[in-house]
Amino acid sequence: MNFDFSDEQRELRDQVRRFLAQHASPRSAIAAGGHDPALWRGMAELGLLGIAIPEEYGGAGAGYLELCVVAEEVGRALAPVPFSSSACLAAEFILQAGSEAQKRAWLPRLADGTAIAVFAAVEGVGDAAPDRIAATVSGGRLTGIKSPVLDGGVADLGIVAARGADGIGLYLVDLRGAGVARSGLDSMDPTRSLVEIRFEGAPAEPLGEAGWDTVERMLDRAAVPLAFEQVGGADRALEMARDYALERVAFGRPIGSFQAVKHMLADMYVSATLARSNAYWAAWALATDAAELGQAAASARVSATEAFGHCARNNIQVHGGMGFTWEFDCHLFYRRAALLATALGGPALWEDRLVAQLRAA
Amino acid sequence: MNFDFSDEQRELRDQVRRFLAQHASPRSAIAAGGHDPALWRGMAELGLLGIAIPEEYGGAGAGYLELCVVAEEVGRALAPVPFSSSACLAAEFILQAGSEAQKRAWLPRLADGTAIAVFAAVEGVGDAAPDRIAATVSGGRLTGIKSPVLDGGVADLGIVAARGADGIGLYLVDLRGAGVARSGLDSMDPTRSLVEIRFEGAPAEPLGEAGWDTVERMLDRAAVPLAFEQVGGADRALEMARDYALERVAFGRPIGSFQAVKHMLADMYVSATLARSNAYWAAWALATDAAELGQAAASARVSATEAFGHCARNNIQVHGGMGFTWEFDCHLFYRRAALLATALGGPALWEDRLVAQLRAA
Amino acid sequence: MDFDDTAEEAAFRAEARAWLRANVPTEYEADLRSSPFGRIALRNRDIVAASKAWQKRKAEAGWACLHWPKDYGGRGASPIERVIWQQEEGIYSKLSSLFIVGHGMCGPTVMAYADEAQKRRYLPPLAAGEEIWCQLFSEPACGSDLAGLRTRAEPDGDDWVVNGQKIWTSHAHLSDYGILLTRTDPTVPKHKGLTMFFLDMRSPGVEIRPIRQGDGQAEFNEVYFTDVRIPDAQRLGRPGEGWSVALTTLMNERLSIGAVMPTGFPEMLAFCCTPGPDGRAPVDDSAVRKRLARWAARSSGLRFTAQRSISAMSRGNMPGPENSIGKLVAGTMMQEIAGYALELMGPAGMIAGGQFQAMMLRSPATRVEGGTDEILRNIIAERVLGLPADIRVDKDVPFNQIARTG
Amino acid sequence: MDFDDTAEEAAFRAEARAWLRANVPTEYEADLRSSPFGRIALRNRDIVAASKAWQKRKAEAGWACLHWPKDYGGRGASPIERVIWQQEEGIYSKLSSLFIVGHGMCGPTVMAYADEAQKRRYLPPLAAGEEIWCQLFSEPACGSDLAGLRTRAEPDGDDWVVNGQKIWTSHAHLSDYGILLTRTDPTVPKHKGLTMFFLDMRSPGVEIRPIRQGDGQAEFNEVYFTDVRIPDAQRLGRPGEGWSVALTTLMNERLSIGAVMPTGFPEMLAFCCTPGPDGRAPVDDSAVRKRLARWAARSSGLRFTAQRSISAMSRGNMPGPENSIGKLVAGTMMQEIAGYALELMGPAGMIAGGQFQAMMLRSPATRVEGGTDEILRNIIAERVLGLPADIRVDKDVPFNQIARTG
Repeated sequence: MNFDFSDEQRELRDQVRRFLAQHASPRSAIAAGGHDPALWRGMAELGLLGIAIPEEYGGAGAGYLELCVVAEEVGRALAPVPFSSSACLAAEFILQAGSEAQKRAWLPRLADGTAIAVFAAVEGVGDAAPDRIAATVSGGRLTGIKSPVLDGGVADLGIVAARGADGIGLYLVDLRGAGVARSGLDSMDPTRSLVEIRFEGAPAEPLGEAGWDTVERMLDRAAVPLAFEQVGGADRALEMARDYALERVAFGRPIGSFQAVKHMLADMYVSATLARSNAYWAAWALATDAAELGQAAASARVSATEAFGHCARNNIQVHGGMGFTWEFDCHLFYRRAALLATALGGPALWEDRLVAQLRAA
Repeated sequence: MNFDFSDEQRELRDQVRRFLAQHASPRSAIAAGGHDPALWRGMAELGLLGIAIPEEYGGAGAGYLELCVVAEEVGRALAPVPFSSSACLAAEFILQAGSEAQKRAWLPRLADGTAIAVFAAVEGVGDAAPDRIAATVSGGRLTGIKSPVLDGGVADLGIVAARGADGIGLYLVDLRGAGVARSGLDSMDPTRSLVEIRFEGAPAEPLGEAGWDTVERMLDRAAVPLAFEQVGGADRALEMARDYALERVAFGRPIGSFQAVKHMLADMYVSATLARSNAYWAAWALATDAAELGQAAASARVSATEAFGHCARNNIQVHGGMGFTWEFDCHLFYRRAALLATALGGPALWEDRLVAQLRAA
Repeated sequence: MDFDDTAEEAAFRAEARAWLRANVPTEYEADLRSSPFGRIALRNRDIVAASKAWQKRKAEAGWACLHWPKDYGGRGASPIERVIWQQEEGIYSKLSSLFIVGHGMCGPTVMAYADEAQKRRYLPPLAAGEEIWCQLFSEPACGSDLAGLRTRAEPDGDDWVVNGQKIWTSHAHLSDYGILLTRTDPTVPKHKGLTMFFLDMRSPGVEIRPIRQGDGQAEFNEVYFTDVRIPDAQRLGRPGEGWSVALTTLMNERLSIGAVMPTGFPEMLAFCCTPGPDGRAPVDDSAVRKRLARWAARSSGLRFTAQRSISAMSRGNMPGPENSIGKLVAGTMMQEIAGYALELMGPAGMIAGGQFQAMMLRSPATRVEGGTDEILRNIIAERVLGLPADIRVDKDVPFNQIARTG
Repeated sequence: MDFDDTAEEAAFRAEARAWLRANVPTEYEADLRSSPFGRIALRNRDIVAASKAWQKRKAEAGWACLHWPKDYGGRGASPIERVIWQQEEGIYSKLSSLFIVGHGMCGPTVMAYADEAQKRRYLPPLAAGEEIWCQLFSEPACGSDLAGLRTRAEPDGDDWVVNGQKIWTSHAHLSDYGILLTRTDPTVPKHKGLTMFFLDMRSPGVEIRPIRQGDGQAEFNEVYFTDVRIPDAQRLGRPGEGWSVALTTLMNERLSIGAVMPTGFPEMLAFCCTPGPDGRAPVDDSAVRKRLARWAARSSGLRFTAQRSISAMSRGNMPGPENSIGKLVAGTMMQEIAGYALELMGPAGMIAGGQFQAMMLRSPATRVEGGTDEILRNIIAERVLGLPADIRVDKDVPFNQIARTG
């Protein structure tokens, strides 16, 4: 019985943290459209992009717990890279649902960072749902508009949800190929790109069997490392606020000596801790393919979204006016929290999924 | 333009407050089954029970604003009397919907306190709604079970919602008459009685025209003084907490000097103030029969329920262990807050009514 | 309890309405109505020029700074008349944001502390929008703790020489004059060593830099002072009395009652009632209704709390610190509303530029500017409920011996 | 990260399970399962007698106070073995509530400060449930501020003479012994003048009165001391050292990990999933689902936070103040859940006696007993996050010169 990461996993965490502290610079990525190719290459060289991809497909074959460790550090460093889209979601979709040929074609490239893949399901306002998908595939050609697509500005491959002969299914689409037009959207988090993609007869190849159930099972799996990214962000926002509360003096004493600030920070610690514990549960469920994966993933997602939003908001409040300036990083965490809150579907979707699991249990 | 009570109304308030401070004793009413007949007679003598009943029907003919003034003081004193049931709700129902004969028969007795009337609509779990009413009237005889009936243990007259030939309607039933059996229920607020009433062919006379719309319009009117009763309770709970915070010393200083306590009290003040302002709006709408009465009444009710619950809860918290003893009055306010929160329908009902009004506006 | 005007009030309202009908710049109406939260932009004219023109027109007809004496460019109107004017001016009051600080805070301070000649020189052009004023109080190292400011003013002949830095100054770059709080004696406890001045913002040594905000806007400035000379004649109050002068200024801030802070609720209600392509609107969901109802009640609660303040004022009461409620509730509410709107949009909430996205990014500032939520709760607790002040470790300590940041 | 036992753990679990299967008093199972929050009642037997009998049976087989040394009636087990035992004992651990204070707080204090003969005399019967102990710390005038207590103990020959009053003492009326914190020197600062004793609860001059609670129950007592004599040999620690002895006691409170505080969530989930007469269940409403989901996530968050603590302990770390989270979250959550359940019932929520009504009335106590929400937030802020302590005005002041209530 040991409900914690192993010593090796903790060592990995420290290593990734050091690397990202040195190389991740969210601000410099803003001008570059929300991606840092050099950082991405560095992560690939360390084997982080394919950490959960089996060695036979060019990955490190380490496992899901390791993937979660890296995701947390990406969140904490606010790393401006499409890690959650490509290394967590897309790689997992292809690994779980892809044909042998598809795995061999794409996983090595996702692992070595030479290709970036993203998930494109949403078409306008509202969470993705079967009755909201108008994009169609017919004769191997995809037509429709997907918006917004997270990290879509820097992606090579799209995993696109569309309506085919057998109903809603997933399709692989080369985003550098014919029939694909992208236009940039203004992102709440300028360290991550957001685009609209217009498909006009783009060649599309089915990924796995059709059916929305499959998509949902995939999303559960992708939600786990995403929750870790949020937990990392929440923790860092809490740390920033704590450090500032110790440093900033008002009325002749550190503002962290005022109960209003102390208790705000204590509440942040509580929500960050609950989120972390749920994320650990989900990581265990993912790594062991436990029957409760759906419930654990939804719990982790609900809890992490609440915690990151709460910590990012209060981090600004503790910083006062300074927290609202462009120069302080507080607003970047606040923006990232808003972005991740609805990536993969907003809170209501995960709340409903969680309750559905509880009723079924 | 004057959005406040008049000098005369404020004088009335002071008078009622003095009277209740001297005569209202919630604790002694507990053993007596949740009613203080002596206090009730005293209120009748002061003309408070028929304050909004026209003089021609034996009332003081003062008006709704005055009714609200009294209701607030009843709430503040935690007076153990069926004021909201009899003087606010039942009197208003009969005045608005009753025939001339019904008004002449009952209003003078409600005004002089010789009769107490209550509203009986609910049958078990859930807010009253047309599809939840199984009680029937046929040939002038009522059959069914109403539970819980607030203040039902001390009432002489019931205004009962039941299904008749023309659909759901209201009926006057003599609760001291044949075919009526009451059994006491354990009340969350032992200063107010709660019973189940079993009707077996009890003589019932229609009150006004049938139709749930009518009932809802009545409930809007009754909700306004009820909100004042809640506002009075919230204000008193805040005062108690404030006084205790000033008096109680810990760590060598009044606990009211700690920000955790100060800010808790500030938040209580905020919610009590918002509730009071909404209640004033509703009182104005009731007094002037304004088109926005429905919206104002629902706003007042939502706001007052939130404020009283919040203030009663935090009043205990500020009092610490003492707040949890039977000897301190904190739990009585907490119990009254819980009682009034669902009397006339719970928060969800009033929230939905408020949103329905906003959509219609 | 009634919302009807008295006969005098009705007459005043009719007069205001008639003048407004003939004079409001209707060409800006559409732009003013559609301006997103916190940003007013006109398509065909510079907002500063338009604001000045409208203020000038009002002043010429006697409708500027209604509660100021006529001698100084006002109208000598009652508080209730001022509220009626605000109601009637409606959407066009958005053109006055440039003057809020000058009219609400600088003007009253000048009125209370300057000499007669100065008042006649400076107040009428301020009222008429010909000259813009700003307020130079906050500093990087002192936000909530205003009295901890460090900008030094040292006497030199008939002048004072000022060095230091101010921050969060609205419209500094557009201002002609400013009121400036400085430290003139660091050897006494912090509240006792302050002195207030007013100065020409174009004095040599004044440098203004915009502050880029987390939401990308730049509503505020940093103002640097390097050997800036201010004549002693421009001192407001006696040396060392600056704290009580500043309290006058801040007290006047509270007089801007009747105006309810934006909460985002009307926008949210409209959004939730608008059906999507599938015909369903967010309001069809009971979770959405529950939140809407709570916000609606808070929103009307704020509106009628303001009405009660107006009534209290018309009875001659000063508006009290209970008005701190408005910003405290509105700031949090806007942040909640914006966050929930983004949730309801799902991933589309990630796209910046919409009204709720703008609210989401701007609302953290509302919870800080002009008093943080925490300071407002302290004000309510101490001044309304009578609870003890926080323990002050720096109260009787000479300023230069107090612990400081860093 | 795994939930599986190591080989040793599995062996221990098997042994415990086998013994339990053969020995648990299954006749109480139904009653234990259906006991409402905070009140355990058995239909056919006195709960005290049943509790003592079960404890005795466990002790005889070596399953009492697992982490205590064998010499004092324990088993010398590891923390993780203790957790495994708790998991296996399951519902029957409800029979141990009478001993929680004695085993969790009094025993460890005696173990740390009494002499060897005393330990051998008192600890085994405590472990075996033959003697019940209580803790006499809180006083009417000092709740959160424990060190502000006033009960005096004055030396008189080989005895101390105690006068004063304690409050919130669980099971005082059932107790044989108690540990008692007193003030022996009021002329020194408050933390320095305290001394700890243990005493026979049947000593002359001890009077016990139940406290009637706001929810009608009486779980606690007031204990009055009038010239009660305690032999100096029953002093625990040196005179004046009582505060650090008390900290030992309180620190041990935190060792009761692995147990998750009740939140009311399972009951609420069951209630919301139960259809009414019309076939609709509360969970069919999206507003209900939203709240259920948030509570579910908090509930599992607490469960797995406890799991993480256990893992930390098994790595040799002491459970830290971060465990304060459990009560802080659970107390508020139960109050929220109870309030919402009552809302959903509509007027039927006004009828007392149901499980949620009981929670509603009991939950305010949870938010106070054993540390208020505010004290817990202070503990988290100071001991976990390293923020400064509150400013203490009474720290270096002689106790008899400190301001007091009233």
